[in-house]
Amino acid sequence: MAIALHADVFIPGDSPLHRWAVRPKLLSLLTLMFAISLVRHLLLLPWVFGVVGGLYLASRLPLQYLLRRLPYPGVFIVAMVGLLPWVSGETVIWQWSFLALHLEGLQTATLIAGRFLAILITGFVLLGTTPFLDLLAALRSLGLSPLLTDMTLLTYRYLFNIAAQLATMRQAMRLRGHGLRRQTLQRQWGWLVALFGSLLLRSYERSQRVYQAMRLRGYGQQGQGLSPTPAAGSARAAPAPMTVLTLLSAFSFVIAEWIFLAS
Amino acid sequence: MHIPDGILPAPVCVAGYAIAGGVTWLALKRINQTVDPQAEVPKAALLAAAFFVGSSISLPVPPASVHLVLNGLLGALLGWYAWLAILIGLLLQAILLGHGGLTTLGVDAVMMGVPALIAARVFQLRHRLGKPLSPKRSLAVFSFLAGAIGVGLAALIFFTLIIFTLPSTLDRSAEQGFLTALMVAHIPLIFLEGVFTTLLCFFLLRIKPELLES
Amino acid sequence: MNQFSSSTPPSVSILTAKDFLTPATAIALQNLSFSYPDNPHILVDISLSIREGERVGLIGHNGCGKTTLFRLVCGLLPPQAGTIQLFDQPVQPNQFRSEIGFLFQDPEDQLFSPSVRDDIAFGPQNLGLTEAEITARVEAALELTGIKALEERPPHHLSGGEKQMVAIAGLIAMCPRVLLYDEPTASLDLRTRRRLIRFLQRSDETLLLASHDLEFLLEVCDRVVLIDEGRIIADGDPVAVMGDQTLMEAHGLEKPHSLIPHVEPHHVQRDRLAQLPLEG
Amino acid sequence: MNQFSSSTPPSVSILTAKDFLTPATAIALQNLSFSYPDNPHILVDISLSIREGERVGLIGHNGCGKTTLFRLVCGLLPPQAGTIQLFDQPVQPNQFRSEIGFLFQDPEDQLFSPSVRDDIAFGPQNLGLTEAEITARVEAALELTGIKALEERPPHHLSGGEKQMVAIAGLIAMCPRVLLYDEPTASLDLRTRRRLIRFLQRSDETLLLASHDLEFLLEVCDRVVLIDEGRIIADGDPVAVMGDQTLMEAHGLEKPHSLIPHVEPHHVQRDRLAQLPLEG
Repeated sequence: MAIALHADVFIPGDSPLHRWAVRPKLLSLLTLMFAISLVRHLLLLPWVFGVVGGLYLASRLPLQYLLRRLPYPGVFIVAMVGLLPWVSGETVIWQWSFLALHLEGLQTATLIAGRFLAILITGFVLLGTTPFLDLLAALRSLGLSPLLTDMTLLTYRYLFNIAAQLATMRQAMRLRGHGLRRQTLQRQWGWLVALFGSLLLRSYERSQRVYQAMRLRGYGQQGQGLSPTPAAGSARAAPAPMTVLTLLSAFSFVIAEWIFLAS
Repeated sequence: MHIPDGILPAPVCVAGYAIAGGVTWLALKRINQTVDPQAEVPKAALLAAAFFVGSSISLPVPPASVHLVLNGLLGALLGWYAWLAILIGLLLQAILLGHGGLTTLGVDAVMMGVPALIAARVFQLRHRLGKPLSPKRSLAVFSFLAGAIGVGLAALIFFTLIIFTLPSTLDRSAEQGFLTALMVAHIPLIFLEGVFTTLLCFFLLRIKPELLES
Repeated sequence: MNQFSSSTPPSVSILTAKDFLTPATAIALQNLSFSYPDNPHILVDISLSIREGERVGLIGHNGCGKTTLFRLVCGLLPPQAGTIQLFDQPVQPNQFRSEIGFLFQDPEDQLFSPSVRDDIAFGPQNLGLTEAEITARVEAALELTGIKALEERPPHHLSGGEKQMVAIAGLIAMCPRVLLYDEPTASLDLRTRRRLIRFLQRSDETLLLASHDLEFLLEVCDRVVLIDEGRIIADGDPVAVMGDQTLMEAHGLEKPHSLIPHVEPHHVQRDRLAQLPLEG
Repeated sequence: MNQFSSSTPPSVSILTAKDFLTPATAIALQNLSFSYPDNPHILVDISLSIREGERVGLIGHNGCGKTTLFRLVCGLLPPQAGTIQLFDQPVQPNQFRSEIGFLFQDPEDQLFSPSVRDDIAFGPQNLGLTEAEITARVEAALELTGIKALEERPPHHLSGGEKQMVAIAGLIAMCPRVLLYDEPTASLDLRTRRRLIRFLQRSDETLLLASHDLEFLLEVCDRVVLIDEGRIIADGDPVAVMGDQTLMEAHGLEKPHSLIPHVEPHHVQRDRLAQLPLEG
């Protein structure tokens, strides 16, 4: 793949965040993310970062984890808001010929980038302390359709496989000189269509075999499906204070936002 | 194509989740009405994974290269399952790559998935509207339309959301003009997406025609 | 189980795996035929009876119908003519029979769960067992296949040999009475192949093994069936069938080296100089 | 080519495949080492020299470093220490060298075009040849591999053995001087395996074959290298290396049956009754 899949999204540990039961953790952190997306005043950002930073510290995830995962989405946000200070707003704070930096645009860009960073870190805290399968089990227990969880599990399971297949096929192409010389567009497109088509085909054929293997082991007998079982040792006591604190913080953003709005 | 966290105002995110929830309910209802819904699950799951992986292939378009979105093709091959595939693809993308967002998951799913479902309908129309044409020509026309409509609608939703929710000093009419300009600028991309979808459908027609008959 | 193999054919109808006295007929095929649209006469009028506890090797070159036979026996394909009985119950297409397990050629196809333990538990869960029973079955299968150490690992990170043992454990956890193995040694190195041979030699179930690895079949099977162009050509003692050079060569096979008497070493005196060099 | 094998080591630097007099060194590895982050010491201080025209078998159990060695030699991986020379030119990671071809274990990994003909033409097209030259190369490769009849078929529809011949034809069309084969017999039946053996025995290129099929290597190779835990354990005549039972068993391998003298048949007297039945 263009971007290596992070198979090691989850970092095992024994922090309060790791010990937090998955269902309240998922719901509290999602609430927090939505509360952050409500923030529209720059003044609130330090408080938001205080809360999010506190969570990150409590999760005891290494700083390295953040630095490793941040750049890719980071580039995207910079590309999206980078233009704002130059095109949006009235108060010019810096000017050079036709280029003018506007205060309002800069404020909006900072706000958006700040919200983005805060939500992203909250997401990292959630994903870094919860195995993906536990997350899926929690979603299932919250009423997600078994058809959808089965499909998610199978997609996740074979994703790495198919990514490896594509990588090998591209290596084989390179060893036969692919990319050596400029080729006509028609040829290049023909090859890539065939490459993508073959990848789809191999996946389809595998899916037929996988389905047969599943059926021979009783898939569809009891309507059970591929229930995601939480990883061993993850069903620990819930530190209720984490839930209360997170929800209170989320609530504080909403209240503060409301007070700012009223004033 | 996706909108990251933090850009959209919270009500839009919530509305995105609400619509996505509704479509998911509808898709599951339709899928459960089919003869053997579980039989299609592995196929949809593995093709979703293949799409997710395959979208990393960049196509040369001198002087640059583009990554295709392929939601129209996904719709054409998977029908209602395309919605689930997109939902799962976006979730995995957010988790494994930090690409996209958790608060904007609903919005992103609507942006990619609803056009995919429309493309699926369009692709199915070839059985009825395509009759006057030869089978190959009808496949060419409707696969092109499916590919073009999938990405075209997604781009329209994307730019509309960005332009009308980002605060700026532009007035409404200027924003609309800007939107039109952006869409016009994307016509070549929409065209390429249609061409790729057609070429791929012909590849599958030759090698595995049953994949086109979902 | 072999101590019973000389007794009379069975008449008892349903037996559990443990308390039988005469070996039941595990699989009975009667005048079975099958064609694919693009490939007629894949199987032609096959009749075959396999007693419980037998270990039968299927030999023949690719496309001779071995895999089709397996798919018919476990109900993945409907026969076009003839009947298939599994323990005196006819096999209905698409009906689930927990008595039979099928090891696919590529273990990757049947390890679809995110962890080894989940994968082994998949079958028992579908049988609707209680949590305690599921755990007991998983533990027993892990133990028997010797992969207890791998239980928390995701299957896609394992080596080929480990994957295969996990796939076997997944079948064993269903407590099948018949196991079908499709080319089980194809991607194994000699060490894991030897481990598999030992495992199969100790195993209790009725085994059907399709393989090109004749030495492997010689070590595991007590009966061999040679199939060519959809018909049974020979059926009998492994050494007798595979040792018959004329028969083997007539059907695209080679007599295994271990059955060739060594009068003189037959590889050493290859005359390379006599080979005509080809133009590259 | 073998008639030169007794002559002195080469000193000539660059030769074309056709007009040499002394065999050049095709591959020279010097103190090569490689580790993966999760798997250190995949290859440890490997030095190996292979002359043009040699057919070298690599043996050792899975994970011993054979595939890594292949990937290093064709530049898919950069070595962490040591050097690799291919015809007196160092191999640069990711640099394309048309002199070398690599047959992957699964032929599906290297077949993607909608027809066999297109697939074989892929390499020559990348080399920037004219249409006439491409056609000539494709025809020659179809001829040499005996798959002329398949040229219009999609490779996706072929059998395993046919797919492999197409993959080989795709490599041959590049006119390589060295070919690396990774487990070429793994999924072949005896008939296609025999065809591959004949094909390789007549082939002109320098061959490196990694395989668990020792009988196959005995028939094709004139030299065998045994690798274990990333080190070269033995290097020499195939019969001498593989016939050394102590050596083979010490490294998880088995002496091939064709090299075992037959005093008495060694499979027949297995004592099944002595085996303890296990609880299912």
